[in-house]
Amino acid sequence: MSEGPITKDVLVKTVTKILIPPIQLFGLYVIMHGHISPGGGFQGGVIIASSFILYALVFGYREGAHRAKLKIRQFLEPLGPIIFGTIGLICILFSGNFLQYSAIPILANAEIAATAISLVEIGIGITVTAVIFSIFMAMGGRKTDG
Amino acid sequence: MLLNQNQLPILLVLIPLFGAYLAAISVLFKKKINNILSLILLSLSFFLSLLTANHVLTSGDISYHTAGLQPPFAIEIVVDPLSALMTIIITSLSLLTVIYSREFIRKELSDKRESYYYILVLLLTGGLNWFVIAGDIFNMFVGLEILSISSYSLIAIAQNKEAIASAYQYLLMGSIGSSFFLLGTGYLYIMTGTLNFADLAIRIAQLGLFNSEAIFASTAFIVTGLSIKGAIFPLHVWMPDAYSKALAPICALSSGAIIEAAVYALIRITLTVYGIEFITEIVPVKTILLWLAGIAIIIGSLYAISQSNIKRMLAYSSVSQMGYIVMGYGIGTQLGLSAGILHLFNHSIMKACLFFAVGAIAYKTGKTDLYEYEGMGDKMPVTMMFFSLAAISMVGIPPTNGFISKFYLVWASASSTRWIFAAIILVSSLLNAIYFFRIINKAYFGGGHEEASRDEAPYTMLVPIGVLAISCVVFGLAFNIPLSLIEPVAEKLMTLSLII
Amino acid sequence: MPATDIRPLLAVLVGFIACVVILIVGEKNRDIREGITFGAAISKFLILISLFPLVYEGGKYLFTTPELLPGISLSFMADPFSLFFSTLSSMLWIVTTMFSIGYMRGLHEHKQTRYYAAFAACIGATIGIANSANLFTLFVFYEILTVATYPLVIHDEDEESLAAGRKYLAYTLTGGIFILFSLVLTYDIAGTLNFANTGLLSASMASPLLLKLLFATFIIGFGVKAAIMPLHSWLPSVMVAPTPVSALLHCVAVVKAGTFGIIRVVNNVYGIELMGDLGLGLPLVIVASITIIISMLIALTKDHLKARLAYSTINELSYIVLGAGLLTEFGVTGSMVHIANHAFMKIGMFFFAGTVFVATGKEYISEMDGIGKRMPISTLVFSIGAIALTGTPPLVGFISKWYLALGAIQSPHPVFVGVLLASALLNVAVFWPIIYKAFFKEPEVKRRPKVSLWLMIPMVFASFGTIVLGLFPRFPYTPLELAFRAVRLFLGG
Amino acid sequence: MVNLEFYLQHYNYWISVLLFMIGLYTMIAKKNLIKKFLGLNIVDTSIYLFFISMGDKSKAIAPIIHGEHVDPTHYSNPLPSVLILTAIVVAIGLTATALSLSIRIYEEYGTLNSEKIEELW
Repeated sequence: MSEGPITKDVLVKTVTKILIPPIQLFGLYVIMHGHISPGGGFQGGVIIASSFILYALVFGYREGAHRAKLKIRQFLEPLGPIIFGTIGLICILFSGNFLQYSAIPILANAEIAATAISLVEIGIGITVTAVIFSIFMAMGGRKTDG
Repeated sequence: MLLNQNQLPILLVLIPLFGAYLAAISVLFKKKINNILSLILLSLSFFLSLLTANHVLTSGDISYHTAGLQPPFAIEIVVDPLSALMTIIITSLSLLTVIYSREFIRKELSDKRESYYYILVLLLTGGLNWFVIAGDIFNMFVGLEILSISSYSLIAIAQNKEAIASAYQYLLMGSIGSSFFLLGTGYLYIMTGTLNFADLAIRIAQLGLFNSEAIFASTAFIVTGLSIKGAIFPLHVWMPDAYSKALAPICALSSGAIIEAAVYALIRITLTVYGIEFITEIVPVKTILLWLAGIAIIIGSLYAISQSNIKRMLAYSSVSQMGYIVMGYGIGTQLGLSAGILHLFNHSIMKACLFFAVGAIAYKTGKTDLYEYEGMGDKMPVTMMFFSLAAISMVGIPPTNGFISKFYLVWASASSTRWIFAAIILVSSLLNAIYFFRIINKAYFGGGHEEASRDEAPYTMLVPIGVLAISCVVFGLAFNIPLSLIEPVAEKLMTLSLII
Repeated sequence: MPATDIRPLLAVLVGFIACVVILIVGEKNRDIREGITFGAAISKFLILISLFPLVYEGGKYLFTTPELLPGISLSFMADPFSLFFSTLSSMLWIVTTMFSIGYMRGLHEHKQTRYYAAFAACIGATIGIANSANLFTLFVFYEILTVATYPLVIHDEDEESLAAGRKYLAYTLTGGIFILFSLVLTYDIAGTLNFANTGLLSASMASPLLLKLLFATFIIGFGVKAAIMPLHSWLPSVMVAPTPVSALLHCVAVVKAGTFGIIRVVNNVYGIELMGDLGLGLPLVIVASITIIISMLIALTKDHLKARLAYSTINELSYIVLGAGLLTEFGVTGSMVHIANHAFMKIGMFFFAGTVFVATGKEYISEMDGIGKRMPISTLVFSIGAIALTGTPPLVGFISKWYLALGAIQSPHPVFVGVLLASALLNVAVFWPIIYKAFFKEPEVKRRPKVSLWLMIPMVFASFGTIVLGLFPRFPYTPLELAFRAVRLFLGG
Repeated sequence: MVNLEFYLQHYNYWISVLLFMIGLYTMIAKKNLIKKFLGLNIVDTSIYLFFISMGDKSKAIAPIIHGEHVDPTHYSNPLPSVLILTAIVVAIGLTATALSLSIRIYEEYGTLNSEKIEELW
């Protein structure tokens, strides 16, 4: 697999540059609306990851790895589940069941509880983004002749 | 409050599962922390599983609903004595695996893989716990997939090329199993509109679905799927290849917990969802499995005799031992069910001990073949002693737990006048004797008169082996401890009659 | 009401504790190791002796652990029969230990620690069999005995002994599974496994056919160790083991465990009455009679001394089975007392074989011309044993045969007296040539080999027992007295 | 008697079964490990299709509350979709594992042909 950019076509590069912000924005939108409408962390995360994948495809794997460093990805990957677990455990600490938001005094209000769900969704989104991009990088960025 | 005992079941799942993610993060900051971290987390889970068992025995089954909803809408977790026993098996084995792995993995794997290894073990434990205490069939599927994926990876983590190929084979077969399971779930859902075990059972009975082809199909798919996972003959073909090349602690964990959990799920689903009459009279799952088990016991033992690679031999032995468990279940009486599950418990102790011991020998001497074991009794006396103890237990010599299983199984088949199965079990114990005494013979008495220098395995490996070997004897005498967890459930499952 | 006492269990544990301690002490301190063996043997003997007074008066000791299953527990007892067997084994252990020291050191054997440890475990298991108060406990120790004997059988670790070891395991483990099956079936039928004086089964519990089949599996199971033909062929093979092993285990402990089991099954599981109702005695007697005759005929053809002794053992074991199968008071008495009497006679003869091997390296009868002139005392011991085996008064062999013959006459089939007589004649044919060769042929080498006292004392002791028990069979605490008491219990007295 | 209408009405099942069989056939018949795995993915997809199609009904609307009251019977069943979402996520993990394994296999053996791998074992 080549190390450098896959394409030298200016058109592709430019369109990619233009496309990536809307893709990511859309991804964020999907994540944030996860708890009240179709969507959520998984879907949004994949959308954001696709923008990274697109970037890596067009500008090369090395550039992609530079933009989203392995260390950072490795940190972000487990973050979502940990957020998820922590919120769940906080519910248990307030003598509710796992993920029983109503047990937490602040979240007794349904509106605020919804925000808490968003928090979980954001966590999942982060994880999915990192994981999908990592899978892509792990497979595509691998040297096969070495 | 954290100490609220009703919260125990979810913690059993959460601690290892989220512990895995914690391990994944903490390894970024401090290398080599994963061993300690997983040790702490798994000790905690083990302790909690004991607490759970105690709680279940003293104050009845726990039904836990996440998010404070009511079933069938919430994700329900049900812990009865049997699933508590399963979590004890799972957490104790993974705890011992982690203790054992400290030295073993450091030698076998690179540093980077070492940290992945512990993450995967934690994930596997979490998945297994989830799998055995899930109260609805779909969550069971998710647990199954978590444990499967981590077990594929754990088998492939060994640094030899055969391990990867066998892991791929395992992955293909295992995924078909999971797909079948999912499809069976789909059929159940389409017919009943629910996924919760208790609810499923009630609806199948209420809607009179016992003659529905879709329910038949779901039985077939679920049983086949779980049989692949549980290495039930003739769907065991992935196992010998995978075990002969995988790391020894993984073999121990897999043979001691993973396939056991699958068989447990098989028993649990068929008996709670479909009910004993259905699987006896309408779809003769039990009879089919009973005969397959009978064949498996003999064929597995014969294959084991023909192997010279000890890990491969133990894998075939597991095929035969799974047959024991399924046979107990297939006999179809309460006694048979207790016997099968008791053997499930005992087998996980014995087989894990054997795999650990074989791994320790390979660790010290690099020998994995039966014919290289000469003089091993002098070279590694303690390890070999524990190995022999577990091997004797496999043969079923009293006062070990293998004997108790054998006793119970023969009793169960005799009391239901299925003489042929009593004969199969007894003959199989002779076949076991052939291949286990062959190893003991080689190790202690097989030529090699020159005094070999003692070169014992490190303590971190000896302790798990010893604990398991001594448990073989302890539970051979105190078998009423596991039985106290098994029998109430066996009674409940067998009397759970829904065809009215 | 039996007295609760831990001593029956203690006697069992001594053997196993000794086994562990011996393994720890190891090869480096061999004097300490053998001292421990002695200590264990003697303390075990004393523990058992201390149980005598009460049992002799018709009492019984019992020690039970908590129940494992309803009706199943590990429980140990001391009734006349168990005490009879356990005291015999532990007494002869002392003697054999002494002989072992002479034998093992004389031959500079390897792995002596393993040898002594396994020996201790074997005796522990034998006492466990003797003292067990239910079938379950008996079976547990029966299987332990099987496994513990294995290292002794293959002690030489050469091709021949390994083959013998395989054969031994194949036979005894197969026997074990038959017993296990019978045990489970009995439990299923009766709901308990505790021995009862007059039998724990009764005719109402199951169909006669099932009870008969159950009995057959029991006999096949125990018959392996009791070497009933055609299940005997392991016994001559395991004669490759060191001679003390052959002497104690393959003429007292292991094989008698089989016959002990048969007697227990006949009397305490089925009970003489039920046995008679089902007509199970006669088949057993017929099988035993066939074994008695054929084994002696085979023994005639054997040139290897230990092999000949092995076939003679098969013959004598079937006396015991025959006596048990007669189902009469004197028959059972004779069969029990023969357990002890045969032990004294045969152990001396085995000791002779071992002594000859240590002193001259000879194993075959054809090589033993004039051995009596070179080793007079040893050969005398052998001769006394051989004469006793033929049933000549006033030696012990006569006592047991007397009661067996009385039992046969009491029974509906007095024809079996003929078997006993024929067997006595065959015994003469088997052993007389050896005595003749030993005393009346000229040896090739005249030199008298030195025989260590370690070997001599046990031999003389065995002869002493053979004579004294024959002369004074009804002294207090003799085997015969115990046998009478045991039989009285079995008959419901 | 063949009830054609019955079969036509349940065409979604037939498609799902067909896909299932194609996938299974691929898994068994193809030698290439990647193709085998693709077969597995087809099997999975057929199951997803089966699930989703059974949650749907004609002229149903998405089960989203927009404020105005809608008769719940008009909603399509969201639960199968939710389940399948989970199953898909699981399958992604599985696919990633399988593909990384096949990369490693290719590196070690130099081939992805299952028969050749068995020879090189």
